[in-house]
Amino acid sequence: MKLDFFFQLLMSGLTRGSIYALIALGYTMVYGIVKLINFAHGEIYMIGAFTALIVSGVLSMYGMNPVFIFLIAITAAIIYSAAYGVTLEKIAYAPLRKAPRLSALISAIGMSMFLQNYVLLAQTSDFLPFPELLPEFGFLDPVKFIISTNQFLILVTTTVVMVLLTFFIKFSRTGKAMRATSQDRDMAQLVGININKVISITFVIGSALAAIGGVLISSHIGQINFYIGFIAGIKAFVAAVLGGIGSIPGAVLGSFVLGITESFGTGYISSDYEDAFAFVILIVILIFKPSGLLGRKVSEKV
Amino acid sequence: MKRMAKFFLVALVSVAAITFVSCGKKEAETIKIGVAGPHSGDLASYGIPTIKAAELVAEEVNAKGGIDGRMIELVIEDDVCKPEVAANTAAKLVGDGVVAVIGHICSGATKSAMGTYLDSELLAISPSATNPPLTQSGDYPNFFRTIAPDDAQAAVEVAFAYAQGYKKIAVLHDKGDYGKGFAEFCKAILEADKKAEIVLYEGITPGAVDYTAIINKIASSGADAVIFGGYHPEASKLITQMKKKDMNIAFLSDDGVKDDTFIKVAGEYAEGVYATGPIDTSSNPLAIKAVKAHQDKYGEDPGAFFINAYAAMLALVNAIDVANSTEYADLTNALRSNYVDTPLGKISFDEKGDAIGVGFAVYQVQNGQYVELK
Amino acid sequence: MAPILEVDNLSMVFGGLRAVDSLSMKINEGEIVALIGPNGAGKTTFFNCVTGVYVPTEGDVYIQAPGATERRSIKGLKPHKITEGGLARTFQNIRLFSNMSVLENVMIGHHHRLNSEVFGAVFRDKKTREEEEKVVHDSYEILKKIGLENHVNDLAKNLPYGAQRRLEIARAIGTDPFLLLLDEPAAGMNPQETKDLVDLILRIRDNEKISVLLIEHDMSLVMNLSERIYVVDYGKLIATGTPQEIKTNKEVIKAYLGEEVDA
Amino acid sequence: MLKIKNIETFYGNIQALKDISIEVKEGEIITLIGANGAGKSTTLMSLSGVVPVRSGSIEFLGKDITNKNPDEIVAMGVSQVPEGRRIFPLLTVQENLDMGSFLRKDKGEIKKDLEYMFELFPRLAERRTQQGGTLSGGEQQMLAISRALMARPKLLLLDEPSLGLAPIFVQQIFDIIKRVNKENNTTVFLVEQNAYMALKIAHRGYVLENGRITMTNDASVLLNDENVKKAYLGI
Amino acid sequence: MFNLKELRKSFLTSLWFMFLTFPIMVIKVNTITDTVEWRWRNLAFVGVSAFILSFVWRWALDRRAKGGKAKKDGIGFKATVLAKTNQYKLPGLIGIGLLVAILPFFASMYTTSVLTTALMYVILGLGLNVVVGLGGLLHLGYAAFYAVGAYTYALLHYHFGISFWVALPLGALFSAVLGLLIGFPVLRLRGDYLAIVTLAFGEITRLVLENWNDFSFGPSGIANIARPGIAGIKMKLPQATIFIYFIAIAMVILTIFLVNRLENSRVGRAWEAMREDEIASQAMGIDLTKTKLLAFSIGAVWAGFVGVLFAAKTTFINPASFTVWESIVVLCVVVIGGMGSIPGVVVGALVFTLLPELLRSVSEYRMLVFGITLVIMMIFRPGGLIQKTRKSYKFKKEGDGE
Repeated sequence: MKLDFFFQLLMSGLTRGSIYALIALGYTMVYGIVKLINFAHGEIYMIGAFTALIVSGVLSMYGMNPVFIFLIAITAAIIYSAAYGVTLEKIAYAPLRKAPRLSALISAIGMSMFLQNYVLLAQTSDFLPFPELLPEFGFLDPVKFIISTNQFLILVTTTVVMVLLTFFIKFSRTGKAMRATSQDRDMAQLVGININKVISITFVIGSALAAIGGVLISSHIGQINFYIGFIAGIKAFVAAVLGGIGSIPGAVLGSFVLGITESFGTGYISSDYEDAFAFVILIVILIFKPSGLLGRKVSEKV
Repeated sequence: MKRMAKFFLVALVSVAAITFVSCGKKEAETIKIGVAGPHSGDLASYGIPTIKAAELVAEEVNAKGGIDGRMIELVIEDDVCKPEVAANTAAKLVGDGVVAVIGHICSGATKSAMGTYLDSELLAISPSATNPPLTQSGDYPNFFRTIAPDDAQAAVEVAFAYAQGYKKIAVLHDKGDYGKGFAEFCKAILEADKKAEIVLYEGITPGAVDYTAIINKIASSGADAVIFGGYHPEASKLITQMKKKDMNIAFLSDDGVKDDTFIKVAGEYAEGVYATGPIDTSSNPLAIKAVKAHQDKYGEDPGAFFINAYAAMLALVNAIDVANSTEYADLTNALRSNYVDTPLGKISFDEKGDAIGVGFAVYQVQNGQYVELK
Repeated sequence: MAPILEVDNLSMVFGGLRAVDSLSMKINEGEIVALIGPNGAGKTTFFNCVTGVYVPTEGDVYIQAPGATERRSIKGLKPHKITEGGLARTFQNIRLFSNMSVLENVMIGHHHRLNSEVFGAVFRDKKTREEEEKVVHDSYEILKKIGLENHVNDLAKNLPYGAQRRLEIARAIGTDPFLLLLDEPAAGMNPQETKDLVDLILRIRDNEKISVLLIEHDMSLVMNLSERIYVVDYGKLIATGTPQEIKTNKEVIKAYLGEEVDA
Repeated sequence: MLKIKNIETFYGNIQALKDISIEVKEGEIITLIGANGAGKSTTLMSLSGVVPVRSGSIEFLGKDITNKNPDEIVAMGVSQVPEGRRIFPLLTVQENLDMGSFLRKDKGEIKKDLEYMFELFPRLAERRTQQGGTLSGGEQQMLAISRALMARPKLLLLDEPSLGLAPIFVQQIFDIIKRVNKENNTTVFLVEQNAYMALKIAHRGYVLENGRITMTNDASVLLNDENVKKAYLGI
Repeated sequence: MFNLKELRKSFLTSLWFMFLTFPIMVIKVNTITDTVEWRWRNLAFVGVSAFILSFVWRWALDRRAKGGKAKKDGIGFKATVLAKTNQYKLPGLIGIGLLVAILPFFASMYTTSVLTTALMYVILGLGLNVVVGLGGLLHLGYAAFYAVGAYTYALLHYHFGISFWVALPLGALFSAVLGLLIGFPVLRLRGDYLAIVTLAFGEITRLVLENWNDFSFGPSGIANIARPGIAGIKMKLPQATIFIYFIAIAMVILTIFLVNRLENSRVGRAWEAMREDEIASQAMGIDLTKTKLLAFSIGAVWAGFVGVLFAAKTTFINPASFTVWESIVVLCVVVIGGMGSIPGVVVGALVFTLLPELLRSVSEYRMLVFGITLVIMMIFRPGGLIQKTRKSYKFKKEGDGE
């Protein structure tokens, strides 16, 4: 029983961690390229979830097959999140590329407020039940108590997505261009990289990942409202910083550390301080590693 | 210098604008009644039904020629459920010359506003603020409510748990003032009675992306029942995930969950859930009338606390009528000494301000509906 | 007379790389000494070790202010403590307080010699007022000497390049040092500006009685100005001596000057 | 090949370039000399499209490239080695060179060019898999030049290739520039503070002072001009 | 401007936004009642507004790009020489002073109450300005200090009946101590890392208040906190409101005075130097540790003061008032007003708190407008409403010091 409990918590931590990772990757990629905390990233996640809700809501009225609904809904969520991400960048961040960091941060906060209230006004402030899009299938007895099919799907999807992303960044032409842009933007231009395109692609990928996270978790939790993005966003942001913002493996590691900390904290201590565990571990790690777990130490040239 | 001038101008204009906005026309003819609660933001759905209730009653009264020929005018102010905003909202209502206030909705906002009303000799009737000290502390003689306080509800809940024979109980809450307050009372009663063991007492985090950790914890605590203090969004997340894990533990909750939305959101997983709520008065003719009026006017079913707000408004109108006055002392006296027919039944108010005749019952979700258990 | 700065077998290791490899140096009062070497030879790292930006891995650094009777180690002290001890520096890539005025930049230099704290700031007692007046006056005097008196209220970032370099020196003088460490002071200056700089450094030495240690690539400046030269390559000292000696040192020519350019 | 006509460039309110006109013919090495802050780098950045030009026009191979995107300009055959080398520190030497050929599709030719670079700079071949940031200053300069050459530019812009390098490296770099110019017929636009070295290898030169061209002539003439001598050659 | 190319651009923008807003603006699915509502009118609305706004947007960006010239001869608050304004400054100040002094006797209690709230934000803004504007430390946990002040008074009052006036300095003191406690671990952190860690500290503080019932009474908060009085006189609400207003005014004046003095002192210079360049400031003999901690704790002092005042004004507090949004709002006040500029922060706070009150009638759209305003401000006026002007020094011998 004791060991069971341990594994249950571990799985729950991993599930959480995967979701954080999907969102945190967006933060970290954007940060890597434009050195900006995209505070509105959580809202992109929320918009993804809402789009999926709307699409599946409409489609289910026509009695479509759930698997198709799921596929169409998640595609729509990805497309729309990406579109919002790119538009967000064009409106709120592109004009501020040369501005001080704080200006861009405030602009991002403004956008976050705007998007929350946009969805609140255009849709509703109520929690809406989110259709169960993830197919349920039964695990055998001992496994069943440790991990649910939902959790399993979340873990698998996240892993696949992350492996794909890693390959993309490491080997593709665009991936290389992204890395080059993140290291020296002006120089990237001088070798012929269209940085506007690279920045847009970064926002597209980051937003698409957030949308996947949004759909998976909403389907798992079963309901959404306009505010889900803010909370998840802050957590993912913490995860990204924990791992070393700008570092892609860092974001993943940070997310899992965060997810597992929260899960074990809840399980063995108390869920009263669930959020506090996240923040405490962040502070502790940053005290000892001021640029995060895998962050590159930015030693300023003197 | 230009800068100074601009600064001066900005200050002047803002101040002037506010002054103008707040000093509206003053017609002694109407009776102004304040309606306060969250009308925007994430808690708006708890506040807006109260506006509608007040509007319906006011329209009806006005259609009959008002109270002694004086029309009712509603002054509606948003407090977003925030104490700091509620203090300003209260000041605004006082400044607008209302004779009484229907509201506020959240206990925290209510507490922060009541001080202002007390100093200005105004009374408030809340349809939803259930925090016990509001009436029991004696600090707010001007406070009334048409809903039973949390401790009364907790007592009903715990008694029901005993009756069902639960021995190990997990008490959870959503860390909010309502949910945690309710859970605290349940805990206190359980600890005092020693008839059942509290195997878990914890707050869950609203908005978390996953609840499996806490659910695993409930499972491993060996509880045979969960008492949850909080609102329906969290409750439906909990129950859904518990049921998906095939956990057959009884789920008991409070008035925040006794809401049809809960059943719709949680769907099939809601079956069998217990929740306490005000004694069912839906068969009360006045309640039927009120709901119908709402459906006619707004084309949908009323939302949370509508009936309580309707009752509060009726009680207030009646008090003004009976006392034939809008003075504070007369009104409070009238509220305490007269029974009035409302959708909640025949009610009056005790010395502390709690409604007499308003109580709690336990409901269970059966076939997709809340059914009162006798 | 004891040397005012004595560096004893100083080494700095990053990862496995010995950026500075047991380097020793002595500077006497009133000297102008140059430290030269190819790019990446460890010169700036050496500066950073001496001024406390890095804590050296091995070795020690001693200072003895002119007139002081004992030398003391400054190894491992925080940069501000070393500045208080009497060393001041400039930076290779200019690091001015860009959004503060020229005068304020120099006033910051005086920071550690002043005493007023929050109390003084709030109540502006007589002592504080006198102190402030003196700082403004002294800073202005320094700016006059450096030739920036017409820019007192300009933002540092709005100064022309050469003037920014000079302001860095002015700011360092503000700390009232006995030894000034200049990191490539002539970088980016045109020949006329470089010439003025030579005059300025000489004036600082002669009038303010401040000794100077400088890193520089501009050979004309180094040869004209310095009395002794240290040459480093790969973190190691490869030669030291007067400009004349260095010019003819084979080791130096090989490592540093390459084949003689027929200029 | 390149015609810069009366361009003016601003940073915010500050005018960095005033009425600059420069012409470069194919196969030439021309140099732009001037003190720090005179606007040399700005000229190159305006040329590459990184800094917008407010007025005037830039024509390359008969086409107007004023305020085109940097990547379009690179695609037309203009590559730049910026001041300070700007190696991608976390990419390997190989990857840095790959970035140089970012816009090219001819894989076979790219491979050939890569071999050519390793022949030009054998040091780079040794350090192929090393991260760019770990190279020494001189090696970085080599990498920066070969990265630019990987684009097979028709016009190579070089910004202060000698800056911060030991004299022994400076000589090497300048030899390479001459060689590239001769062997591949690559036109070179060289910006230098080391006026002496620059004028020695260049065909023609321009002198930039405070954002204005104050003099232009054959390099040999400038080299012997009294004013130039005084101001830039330190003689 | 209205040539074919521009029209095409706007048309495409309009199409894009129609596509973008289609699911959220047009379709309203209610999964509770299983209904779908199609709101095609919104689509037309979005299309038309996007078409028009895209012209405005491009025009504004274009104008910004041309920058300099337009600004110089155009409108704007910029004043270059501060010394010369002295002759107007005095009457101006007297005017404002008079207005401020008589206002509560004419305005309604509500106006006074709202103005008091605005004044509290002025003080919070000025306090945070010390940390962010002067010290350059991006601080997202300021609400925690505010909470410490409020809880200091509320708890001391509840347990020991301590009066407002005693609590005021105590609140500031405790807040400053917390500032030091938070300051220590974050000494090595910079920029975004500092921001997230301060945010974490702020949230931890709130979570403790929320969960530690025995200490803080948890989410149900503390009620019946006494309003401030003098010499035991119990005031009626209208008087008390006016009294609190004047306390706030006094505190604002004191704060402006103090911040101004600090700014123009050795301490203030050190803060600014630290903001500009930490390494250089150390090399110039500034003790970074001390300077940073001082900035944190001095900034916290004002939050502590306002916290006490806040508790006294609302008479009820609970942890919900001290969320991360509160910290963000104060940060916005500082940035919108103009970092490091005292009049800027004052105006920023007034705009930030009074504007939403004015927009009450369209309260639903309040936050929406607010969000977009932040974005627009940052793009078109990044220095804030009133930019900081530096003190200029004059030297006699020079003739004209400039």
